[in-house]
Amino acid sequence: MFNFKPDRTQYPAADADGKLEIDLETGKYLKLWQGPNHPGITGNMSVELTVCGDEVVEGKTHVGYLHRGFEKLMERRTFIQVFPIVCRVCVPEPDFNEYCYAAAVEDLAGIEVPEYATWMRTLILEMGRFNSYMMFLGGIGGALGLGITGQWMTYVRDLMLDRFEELTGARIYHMFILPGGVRGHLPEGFEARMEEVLSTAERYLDDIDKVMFSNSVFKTRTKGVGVIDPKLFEPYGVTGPNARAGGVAKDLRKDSPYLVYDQLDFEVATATDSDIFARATVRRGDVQTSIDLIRQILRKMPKDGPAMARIPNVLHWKIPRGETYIKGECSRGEYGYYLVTDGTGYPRRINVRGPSYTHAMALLEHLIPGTNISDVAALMVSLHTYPPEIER
Amino acid sequence: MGLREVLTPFTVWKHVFDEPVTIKNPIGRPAADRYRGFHQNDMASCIGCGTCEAICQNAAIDMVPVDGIETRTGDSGLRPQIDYGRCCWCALCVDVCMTGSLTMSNEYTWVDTDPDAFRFVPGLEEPWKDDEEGYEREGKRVLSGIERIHMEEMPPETRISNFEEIVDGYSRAEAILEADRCVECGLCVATCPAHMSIPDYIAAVRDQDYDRGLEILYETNPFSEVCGRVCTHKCETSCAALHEGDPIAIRWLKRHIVDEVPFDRRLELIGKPAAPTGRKVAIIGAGPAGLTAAFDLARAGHGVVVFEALSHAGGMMRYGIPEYRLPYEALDRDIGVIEAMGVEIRTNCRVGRDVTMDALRRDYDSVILAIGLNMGRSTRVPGTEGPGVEKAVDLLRRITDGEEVPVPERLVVIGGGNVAMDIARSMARLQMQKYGRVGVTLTALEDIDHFLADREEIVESREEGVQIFDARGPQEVVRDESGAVTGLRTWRVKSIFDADGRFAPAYDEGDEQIHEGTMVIEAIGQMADTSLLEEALTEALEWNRGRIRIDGAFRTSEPWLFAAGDAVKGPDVINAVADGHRVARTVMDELAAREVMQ
Amino acid sequence: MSEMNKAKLSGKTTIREIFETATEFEKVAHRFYTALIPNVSKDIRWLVEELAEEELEHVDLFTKLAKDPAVEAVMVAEIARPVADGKFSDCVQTPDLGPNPDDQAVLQYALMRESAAMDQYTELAESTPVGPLKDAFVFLANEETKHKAELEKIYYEVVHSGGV
Amino acid sequence: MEMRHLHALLKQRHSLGQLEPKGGKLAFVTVPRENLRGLLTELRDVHGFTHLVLLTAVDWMEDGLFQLTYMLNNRGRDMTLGIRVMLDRQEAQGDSIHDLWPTAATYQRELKEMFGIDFPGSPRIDEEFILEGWTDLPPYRRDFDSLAYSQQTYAERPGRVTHDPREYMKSKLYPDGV
Repeated sequence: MFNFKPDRTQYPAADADGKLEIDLETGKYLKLWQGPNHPGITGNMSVELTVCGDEVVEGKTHVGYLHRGFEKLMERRTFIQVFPIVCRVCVPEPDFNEYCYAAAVEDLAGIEVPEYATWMRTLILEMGRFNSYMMFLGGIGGALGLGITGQWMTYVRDLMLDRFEELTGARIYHMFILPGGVRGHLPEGFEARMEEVLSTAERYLDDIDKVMFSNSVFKTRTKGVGVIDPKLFEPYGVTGPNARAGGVAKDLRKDSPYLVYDQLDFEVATATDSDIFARATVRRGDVQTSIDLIRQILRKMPKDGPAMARIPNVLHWKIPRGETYIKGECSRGEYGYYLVTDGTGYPRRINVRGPSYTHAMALLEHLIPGTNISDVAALMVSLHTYPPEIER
Repeated sequence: MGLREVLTPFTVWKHVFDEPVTIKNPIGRPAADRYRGFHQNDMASCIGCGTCEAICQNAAIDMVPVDGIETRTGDSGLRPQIDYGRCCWCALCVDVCMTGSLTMSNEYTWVDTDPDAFRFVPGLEEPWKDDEEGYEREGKRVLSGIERIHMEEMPPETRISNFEEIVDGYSRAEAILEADRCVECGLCVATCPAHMSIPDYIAAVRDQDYDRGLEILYETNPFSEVCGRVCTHKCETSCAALHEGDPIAIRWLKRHIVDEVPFDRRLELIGKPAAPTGRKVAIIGAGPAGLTAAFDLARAGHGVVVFEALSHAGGMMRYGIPEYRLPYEALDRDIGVIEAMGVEIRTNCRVGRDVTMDALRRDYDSVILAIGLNMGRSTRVPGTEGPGVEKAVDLLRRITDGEEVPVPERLVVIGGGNVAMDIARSMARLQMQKYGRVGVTLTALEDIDHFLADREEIVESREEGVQIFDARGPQEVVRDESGAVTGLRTWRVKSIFDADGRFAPAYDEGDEQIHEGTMVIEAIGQMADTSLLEEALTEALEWNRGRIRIDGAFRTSEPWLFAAGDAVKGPDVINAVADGHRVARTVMDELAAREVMQ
Repeated sequence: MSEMNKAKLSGKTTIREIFETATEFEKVAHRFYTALIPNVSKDIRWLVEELAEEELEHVDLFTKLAKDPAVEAVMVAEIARPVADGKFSDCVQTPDLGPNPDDQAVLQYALMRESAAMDQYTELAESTPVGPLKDAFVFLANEETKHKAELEKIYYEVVHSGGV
Repeated sequence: MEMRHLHALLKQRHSLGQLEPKGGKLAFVTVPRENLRGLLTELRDVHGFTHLVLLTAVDWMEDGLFQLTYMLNNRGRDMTLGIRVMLDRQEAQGDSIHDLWPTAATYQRELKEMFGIDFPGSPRIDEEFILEGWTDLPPYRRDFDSLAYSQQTYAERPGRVTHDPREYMKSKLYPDGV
């Protein structure tokens, strides 16, 4: 095997403040832009790399390619009109936005959600998490040249989208979790069709284990690469699988149970090495947890009951002055909505707290120096970031 | 890392002979049953309320006229047109739809080179307009309240022994909840004869701004306290909320606003009349039409004198409507505001007896005739002449005046309108006070579904023990040898209302009944007492099928004389109010025109 | 009921006789309503005017028929005297509605007349041989039926539901 | 309960306002700007609020104030504290806490760009974050009218016209108002 040992003397010196002295005129350095076109599944963001040979000495993240001013748009919409917008903050796992927003409104408006709806919401969130992981598992392989995982996982994701379609009426932006509850009940025979998807998924995941996790190439390129020192978790706001891969068994589903998670049996997947491989295995474990949870929820959830609480007439729904923060464990870590109301029919402020905000900016910039150019994509994917959360 | 990890990945070569999972031709792949595809709209049940437009966060919906769809009561005639360049397929429009007419198909594949093709009115000609599949909301609408907030009423056993007001009125909390249900589509405004700004004053209730609410009421109705209690509330029959639930309690919300504003504050809010113009207008009849006109004219600075034959102002509002529906103090407050505008009401002054039409014509710039329909009709079936047969309007008037009226243990009322209910329920109360029980039978030509009375009147009458026999035609007041009334003989009515809502009663002589009672009260049609006009003026005026002919602006054929209210149009308080405004406007225009001429 | 009318209660009659009674019936009615017009208050004159106009149309119809040779040919034919004839013939006598009748009194009288005429023409139409006269009677029977229903509606609207 | 104890403990020292609990695990409290750093440091180092969940601003334009919200979380005890600092909207300057949480620099950079709130000393505070070449008002301020902006910037596709049902019915059924 090749063992590349970079010549550290070529590295730029740092001044007293730790600022690098990089002079492009010397010809020792090159600026290389990774992105903003979609390199893998990292979404439309770019990293401005400064490289020296194939070693990256500095990386600056650039976002804004997907900025639509969601938070501002929401301030101009009534509480019900915000509902169709929120899901658009995150394509792969939109449901968290729907849940957090709905729960925040319910909290400030004093609405009690019917039991059926809380089970349904949990189901939807786990289905969404499953899909998000399908994109991750496909993407992490893709970032390392393992194209087949992307194809398989896209197929499995599509099967789950079929279930989303029949349950919610849409494949990507489900718009199913409404403030007050959910829009409907399970269709006839849903459980059986879901089971078919889950067992198909398990078969494919088994293949993923063989082709990816047991693959020496994959292991070589991910083990010991992109290590996040667990000491950085707090300063950099690292949550979710990224932290769990470093031995921090924190999962809001356990630590701060919401919806019906306190009525479900599950274990939180963890790993210790805090490298790309560890982060991938944690997610592989999480997929299985989601599959088990979906089965469990379908078994345990009430067969019937109201899907919606009584809510005020949405056309002139005013919510008293107040503020709240609603959070949950999404596939990438802590997802939250900070909602401030001022007594009018419009939100005063909505702030979306997506895990990518910290993972893809400060943390990524911290991790990049010293990596090989060819590992940057895998590193980015391993952090499992979705740029729209950054630039809401 | 060993050999195993090099070889394991190759095990997935087993898939090499698998069938591909891709779909060859995705165009035409049917979407799920719940899929939110292109919209569908059932044109016949859509009422064009525009709630879909109001909720659309993308501003993708316009309300547009559609060929072949007429504007009519409870239907604006508009239909939603959707711009699919903006639609985000959230289906809030479907969820909020008041009638459930708007749904979605599961059609989502459509290719067209013309972008404008993707902006159309669903429900006209798109191929999927009748498809079964596609998103429909589960059950009834949940985005606005379905059920009316319950109105507390005195229970029948309590209310039957007195004339106290039955309806409690909403508390603030209840009113806010009821007002919350309104979607502000405004379909009701066209139905209200006075075109009251209903959504606006309901919004004032929601905002708890009763001053604003009261000002809005007074823009169109100086009898809001009266109408808040006894209006026939036709507005509620065109309310969008009735399609999947109860219509908004528009009438009770109106009452609630007035209830919440103290009388002195009311006077403050209405303010002072304009500077005097020096013009004088005489109004004959202090009913709702006359007094509304008086209010408008006085507010504009004209001198107004209202001539009233009876001892109190109010007309049928006082002498026709019983106290348990409309307490006299409520009426007095409405009239009080009108008098505060400087209107002089001369009661006990009958035109034709105490003052002549000629004198009015001479002494005033204009005269408005608003005499109402105060004479009761008789069926004139055999036996109606003589003692023991009364007319409802006369009895009601005497009860209001505090006169002693004969109260038999059993009596029969003829008629199925509100006056019949009023007299039946009033007599029932008097019977309760005198005998401790109710003995009222009510017969009407109409079948119960075609009663002219309000539904709640029928329900409440029955609750109070009034026995109702519908589709019975009176044939004879039965008397014994001494001539005393013993009952009413009726035949069953076999005909029905025609498509135009007209009715030619025909009888089944084989189905005869005698309804026992020692008094028969006729509560059928009413007519105007136009004798005050005297012969010369009656001859000079033009008439229209029994009523003084007026034009659209309430002018009679005599340039100095105007007419309004039940005597020329009818049939209820709110129509009289609307007439009052209109005739006042005309009179003011005429006065202004004369000003210019001079 | 007059003696002459009583005599007519049974037996056969000629078409000419029927025809003449009917013509007289319409003429009398027309004269009656026309004479009534100035005697009623102006506010209900519309009603009497409408009634007079209707009757005049029927008189015109009979006048036209009398000139029709086909009708002339069947004038001598004998037919069964209608049962309703008595009531009908009574109506040739006009009642005294008093000096200043109101709308309800006029309507009640008109209703009674229409009712008799409807019965009479219906029977006549059944017993008259096929031809222009039968057509006329069928037409009149229909007319009177419609007219009666219309009057009943007006009566309901004016007397029973007006102002309620 | 725990939240109340904590509040009682810190109230005097950091001049905290009233505690506003939202259920048992979330509460909000206002602190004067000069007490912020001391409070955050103590919360982080002594009371286990090691996780900076978010930092954002709320524009109370009518009151002439910006509210900065520092959401801190104690993961072990599942407690979240929303700490509010009210800033004069005219001055619009906060104190950087990037040395307490490096990731705060990102939040502060965004606040500078979107609200125009400055955090002197925060790394790359003046670098463009999301917007490029923006010269207008900071867009997340309440006085920036995003609808007007979009109407000026983008053209509507022509041909749209709508009718208010109430007015339309008036025009059809009672055009002269009666």
